[in-house]
Amino acid sequence: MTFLAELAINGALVGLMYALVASGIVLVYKSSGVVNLAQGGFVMAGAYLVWAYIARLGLGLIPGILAAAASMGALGWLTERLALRRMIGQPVIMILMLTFGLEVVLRGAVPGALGADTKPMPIPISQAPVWLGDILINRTYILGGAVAVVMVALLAVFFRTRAGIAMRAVSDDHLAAWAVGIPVERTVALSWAVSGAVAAVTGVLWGAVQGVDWSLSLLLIKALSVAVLGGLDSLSGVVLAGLIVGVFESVISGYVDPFVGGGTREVVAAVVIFLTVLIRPYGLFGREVIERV
Amino acid sequence: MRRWVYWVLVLVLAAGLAAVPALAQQKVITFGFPVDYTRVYVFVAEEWTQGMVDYLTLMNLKGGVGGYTFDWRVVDTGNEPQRGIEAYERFRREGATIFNFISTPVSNAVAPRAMEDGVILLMPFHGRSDAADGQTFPWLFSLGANYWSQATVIVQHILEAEGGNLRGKRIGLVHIDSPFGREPIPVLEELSRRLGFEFQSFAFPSPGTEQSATWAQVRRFRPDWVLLWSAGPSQSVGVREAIRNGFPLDRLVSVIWLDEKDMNIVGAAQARGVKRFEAAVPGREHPVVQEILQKVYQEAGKGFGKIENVGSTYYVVGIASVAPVVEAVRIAVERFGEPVTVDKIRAALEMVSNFDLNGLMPPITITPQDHEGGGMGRISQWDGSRWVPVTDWMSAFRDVVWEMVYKSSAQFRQGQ
Amino acid sequence: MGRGTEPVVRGATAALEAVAPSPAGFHGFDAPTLVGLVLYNAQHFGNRVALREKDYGIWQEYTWADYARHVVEMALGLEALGFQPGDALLILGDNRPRLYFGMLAAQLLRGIPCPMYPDAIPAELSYIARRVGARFALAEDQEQVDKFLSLSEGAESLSCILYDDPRGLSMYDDPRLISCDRLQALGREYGREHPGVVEQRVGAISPDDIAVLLHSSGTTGNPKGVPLTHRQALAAVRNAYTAGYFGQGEDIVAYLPVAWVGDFTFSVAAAAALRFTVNIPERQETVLRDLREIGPTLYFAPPRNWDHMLTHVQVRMEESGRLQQFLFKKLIPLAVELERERLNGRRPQGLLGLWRRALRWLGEGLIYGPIKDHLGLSRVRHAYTAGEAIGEDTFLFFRALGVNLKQFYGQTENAALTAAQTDDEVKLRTVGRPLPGVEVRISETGEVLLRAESLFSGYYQNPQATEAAFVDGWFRTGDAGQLDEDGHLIILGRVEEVVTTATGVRYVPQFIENQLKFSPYIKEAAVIGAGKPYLTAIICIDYDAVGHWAEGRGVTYTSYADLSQKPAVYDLIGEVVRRVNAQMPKELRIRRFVNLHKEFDPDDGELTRTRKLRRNVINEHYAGVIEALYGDAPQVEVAARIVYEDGRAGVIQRALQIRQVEDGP
Amino acid sequence: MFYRECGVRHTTYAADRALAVIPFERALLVLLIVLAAAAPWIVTDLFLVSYLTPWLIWTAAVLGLNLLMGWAGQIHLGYGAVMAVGAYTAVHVARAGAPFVVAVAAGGLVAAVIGSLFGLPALRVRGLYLAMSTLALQVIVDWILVQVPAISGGAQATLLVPRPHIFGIPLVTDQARYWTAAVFTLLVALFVANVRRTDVGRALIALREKDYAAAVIGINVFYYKALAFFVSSFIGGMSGAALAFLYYRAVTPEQFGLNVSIMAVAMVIVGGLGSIIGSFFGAGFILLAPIWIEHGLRELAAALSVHISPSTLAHLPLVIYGGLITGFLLLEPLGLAKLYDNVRNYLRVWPFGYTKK
Repeated sequence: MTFLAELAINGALVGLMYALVASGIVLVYKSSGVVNLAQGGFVMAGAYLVWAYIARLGLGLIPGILAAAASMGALGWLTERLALRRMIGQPVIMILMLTFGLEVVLRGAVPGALGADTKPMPIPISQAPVWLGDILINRTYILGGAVAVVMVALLAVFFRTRAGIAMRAVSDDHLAAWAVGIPVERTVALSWAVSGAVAAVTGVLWGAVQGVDWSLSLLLIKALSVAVLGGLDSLSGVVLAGLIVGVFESVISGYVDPFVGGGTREVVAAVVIFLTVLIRPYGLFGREVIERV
Repeated sequence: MRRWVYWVLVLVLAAGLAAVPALAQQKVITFGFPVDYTRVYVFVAEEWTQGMVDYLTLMNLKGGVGGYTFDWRVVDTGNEPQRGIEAYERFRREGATIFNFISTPVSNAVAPRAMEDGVILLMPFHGRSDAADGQTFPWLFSLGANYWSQATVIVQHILEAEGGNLRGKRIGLVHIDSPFGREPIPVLEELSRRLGFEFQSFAFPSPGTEQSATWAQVRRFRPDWVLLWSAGPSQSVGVREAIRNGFPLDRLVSVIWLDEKDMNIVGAAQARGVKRFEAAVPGREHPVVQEILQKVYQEAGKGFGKIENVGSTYYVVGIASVAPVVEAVRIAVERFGEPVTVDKIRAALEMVSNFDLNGLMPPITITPQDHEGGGMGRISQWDGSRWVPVTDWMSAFRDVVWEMVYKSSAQFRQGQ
Repeated sequence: MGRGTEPVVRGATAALEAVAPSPAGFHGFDAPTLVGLVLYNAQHFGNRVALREKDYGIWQEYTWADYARHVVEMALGLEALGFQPGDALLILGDNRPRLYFGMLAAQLLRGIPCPMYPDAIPAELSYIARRVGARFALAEDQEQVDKFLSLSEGAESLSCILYDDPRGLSMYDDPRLISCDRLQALGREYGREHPGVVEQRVGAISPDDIAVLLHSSGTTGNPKGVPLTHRQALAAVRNAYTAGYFGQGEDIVAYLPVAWVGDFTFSVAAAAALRFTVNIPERQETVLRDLREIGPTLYFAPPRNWDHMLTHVQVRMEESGRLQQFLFKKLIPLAVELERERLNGRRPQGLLGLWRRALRWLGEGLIYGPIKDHLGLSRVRHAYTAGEAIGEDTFLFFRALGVNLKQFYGQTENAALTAAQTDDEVKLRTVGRPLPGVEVRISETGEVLLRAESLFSGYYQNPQATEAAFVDGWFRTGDAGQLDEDGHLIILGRVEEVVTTATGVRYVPQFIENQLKFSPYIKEAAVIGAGKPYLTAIICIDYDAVGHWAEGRGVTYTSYADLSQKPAVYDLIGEVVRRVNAQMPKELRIRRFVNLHKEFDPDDGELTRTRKLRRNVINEHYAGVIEALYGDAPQVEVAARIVYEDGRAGVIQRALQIRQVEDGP
Repeated sequence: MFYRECGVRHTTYAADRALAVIPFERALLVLLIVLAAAAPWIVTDLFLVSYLTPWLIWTAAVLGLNLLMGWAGQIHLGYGAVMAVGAYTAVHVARAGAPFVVAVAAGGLVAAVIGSLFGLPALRVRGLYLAMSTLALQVIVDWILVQVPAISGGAQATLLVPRPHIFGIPLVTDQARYWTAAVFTLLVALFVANVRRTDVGRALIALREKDYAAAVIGINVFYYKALAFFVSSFIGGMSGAALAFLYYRAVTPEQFGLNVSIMAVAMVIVGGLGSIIGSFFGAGFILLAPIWIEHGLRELAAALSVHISPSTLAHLPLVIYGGLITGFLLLEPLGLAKLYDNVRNYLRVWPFGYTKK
């Protein structure tokens, strides 16, 4: 039982961290209907920047993270400004491919400039375990899960602000938003900037878990799964989806692995996605017929 | 804007296309190092290649071997087989006769070609473990303990640490879920039958940056020893999970892929006690490394990479993986005379005997049957700042290893 | 015979032997009738393509066997409906295979095919219908059927209206309507019931039967009927063939009106005698595009079409890329220069000549060839123009491209073929030598007189006109002309067009008008001056060319009328007028001109259907403008009468600018 | 300039829709085929082995994917898995002693069956959701490949591919392999080109535009979607097998991983959705550009004697390559095929600036 609980709790926390990556995707999707395949690259770049600001420039931890978040926000804004805005009206698959191209650029530019070898994320989290009775919980995950919840909550609050409401309006209907005087382009750019900043924070957490190198960009796949499962345009959906994916992966692989003698983790996630799509085609909380293919 | 992009494209592609293979010069032996700089082997490629190239540079600075100097071609393959094949075909036409891809998928994909073309393919610590079988794979050379040998050496160390009796002990294998990660399983199963320990494997999927569920299972197994079988970022994650789960680190033994940087990511102090398999002596004390530092870096300024890398774990692996070839060239000139051809080098490689580069690596003896060279290695331990050897060079359970080798190579021959 | 399973047609072939006994030599001249030639072709060349029509997006082909079968079936159908020898068959519509079949079917029955211009108005139709006492009519489609049905006066005799395209006609219940499909079905049935009838009919045709009844364009008054017999039509073809004017088996385009003599001579007579493949475009609007697909080997177009093509090329070149424009501007003048020298008998000499020839060769690949290809002219062996004088620029441009463009001269009365330039003797100002078999003489008054086997024998039921048209057995063409020292004919204009100003200066307005119209910006021009102290002009700008020119200079405009009154446009046209003036003697210079707010329009009677000016109409319509041209006012108010689509008429007031270009003597 | 269209007329609809209606293009096609056949004597064997052969086979694969993505409008992120199924099936069948052609066909067939499973979600979802579910299936297939040693070939997870024979003639030389690949790709290209011209092709296009609308006009959406997945997977499977036999000569799971699926999609998009010639361009670009950029940069750095650390030098090509993908999409969202079309149109209307109809 404790085994199950431990798997479930750790899984849930990891799932929340997935959800944090996915929230960056959702944010952009909500405002512009674009799925950003470069979100993994953003996370990696964010982590690299945090590392560089702290280890190379000697900034403190918090200033380093803030500076990185600001830089990533600028990068997100520039991405929208220079690339995505020119693709308005193109088929979804083209825009997907464009963001994929960005991902490739980031994966080359960032490690190429800052060094490809794995770097430690200089945040002081003790490796000592947190014991909850017999249950062991990873401190980084606790922090990660907490940050994820806070960030998603902040984002939810953000959507109640003026800019946030504008963003929701834009997500509903570009033209109508335009008609009532909402600066659609600026709003979309803002969502990219926020998503960039979120990626920086995500990068810190995941960098602390696995070290900083190019493989952070691989988080994209997991984040994409979570986002789709959640329904792509729902923040609460993303949180729930993250929890589901995290818990299922953890629990099922915990019980099944010994029998099949292999890591079933990814397959479990894949099966979850596959079944969801078959049963609930638009994710858990997604609006129906929102795809624009 | 539009034109600018077109021109860049045209220029770069044209330059790539126009890169005409230069004819090999006289009395030069060319190595091909199409390695994975950008993907899975990022963690090792830079230092390893640097070690290989710096050693060859040193040889050149010292006037070459038997009148022969060395040349090399380096390119990134991104761990993609088709890019590896392209680089192989290109470098081969540029005169390269000895290859090291530092990538298992690429090495394995190129192996059939190399054997057809008669080109030496080095596979130290990657590629096919059964390349040890020189009869089946005349052109492939492991030149170092393959993963089966590494597993036996580690078990031998555990056996010694436990006072020669493993009956009733539990040994777990935490491995990445890939062919590489699963490779030691049959050996460990065989050894568990022989030595009476209980064995269980725990897989985590690639890229292995999230192992909490795996380690929860490990904890349930309550192992006495854990073998860590992965590479790259997942290694530090694994060590961390071990720490968190309260597993004693001096009972955690890693495959060869664990180095100083991994320890720093975990936290150099926190990681104290972790053990690993070692196939070359890290550090800058060894005379050869000293010589490289002095001649290649300080005097000639021809170092291939960052000077900080010199003497790192993977750097010395690099030296150890070309040194026997250089030795073979020396033997070829001595025994077969000029001109030295790839066939002669191959034959000479099989005559390399008890070569240990003044103690930088375990003594290696290659025969036409044994392309692994004895499968020796040692266990070292992280003392918080550096790796300290805890055993001598050794090999163990050779019969188990060879059984695996022959089984696997037989399978290969079947498909031929 | 291709599809000779049908007894009707098999019967016809037997009878044919009697009509066209000997294919020795050039068979066309041994077989004296057109319909006989078609049947001959069907027998000997049954699988060759005779007609091609673009329909439903592809080229539907008719072999000679198909051709003959359709002709015979239609003829028998007509006979079944009571068509008698001497009956006229009115034919109305754009070029369609069925219309040609119908023409030959009428010939087979010794009837009189009477093709008419498809844009003819009911008044014209009823005049002709009354003159020929037509009982049968063949219409292309609903539009033309409607015209026949609307005829009341003069067409009481019309008892049977055949139509080709049934679209839109299913609900018509007029008993006179019969579809061609039904007609042919009737014909097949009739043929079965009357075996041997085809042979009889074929045997009965005489070469001196009327093969077609055309109507002269009638610049003045009502049209006059011009009957041409088989013998005359074929003689014209022979003359042209002997002169190397036609080859055998040419690919030609049938896009000019069926009622025009040229179409009859080319698409029916020559096609039958020389086994042309006649290609019919999908619609009038698609002619240019279809032309490219056809790639004719023999191509005729009136000068205005050539001008239009040149304008088209120039306009599109202006919109083209810099490289293309550069090449065009370098290579075209070179080719034009070389061609001019060639026509003047000079060949490029020396190194420079070699260099220019090399450039010419290069240009063929880069510019000339592609342009010819776009225009559909790359396979043309013979290209002709006639009807009026062609501008030197246009003429030289196409010859420079490598199109063997030549002029010829003819009239309806002589089956269109009187004189033509030959390959070796192309002179800019002449229309070439009279064809072999045609005698040409210039009367004392300067009028061109003709005598030829191809010449018609007299106007249809109009002895008065016939009397007036002949003098001593010579036909009076009504054209003023002269023969040069090489025997080439130079046409100056219509005899009656020679006009005299108040100061006694004689000139041919058309000649000056043509000079003006050689500019791409001027579509029509009327030079005024008869009985006036000096010359003035009414100009109709070319909407496309000037509009494009205006767009290139940022001149905004809303309509033709608006554009025509822009000062910048006046400057542009003024420049053209000045250039023409520069080539004229002082007393023939245009002093003032006006840009008209609309084009001259055949529907208003200002132009004939062949787009010749009707001066009297113009003088009448624009009396106010003309008056102002001879005053001092800088502008004039016009009351423009316009006819709406629904037939109502309205009046619009407009102010037209008048521009002075030349001071008085 | 070279396109001469005067006198090109069609007397049947079949001729009107022929593959190459303009004589120049027909000549070009013949020339290309002749050049392709003569390639072994024209290009260096490095070029033949390293570029032409894989490029052609990849093109065949991309044509299959393009059939699905470009014509039927279904996104597929698991094409690599389909190719893997084809490759592994073919290799196992061949190892069991079947001839090469049979093995490839078997690979295609099994891939088609399994690939049709990928299409199951397509019956319910479109766009991103379909992308994700196919991606999920890619993960599942990958996992099975790696997990089952009987499939992947034992501990080394490398299966040596038996030497292919065609009608008893062993394909040992590089030339023979190349020719086989060329013929294979030609056949696939002809097939796909002809599918486009049939009612099936038009039904697929209707599906792509709007499947509801297609259903309304009487197209059996279910059937055609399944058919599209089946046919595309069949081609993908055969291409995977061809890659294994004619190029890799040994199969490993890495040869058909998720990155390969993404690469295939990139080939389709960069080449141009729904374009046959674009498939050739896209495959060539995505496959060869990274390689040539890499070598090009290396040569440039050497020529300019700039010392760049090997790791940085290895990452630069990624930047350029990703930048090119991005740049192309920004400048020419319709892909390389559109670029080709631009050139073609430029020459077709030469010396004019545009087509006026």
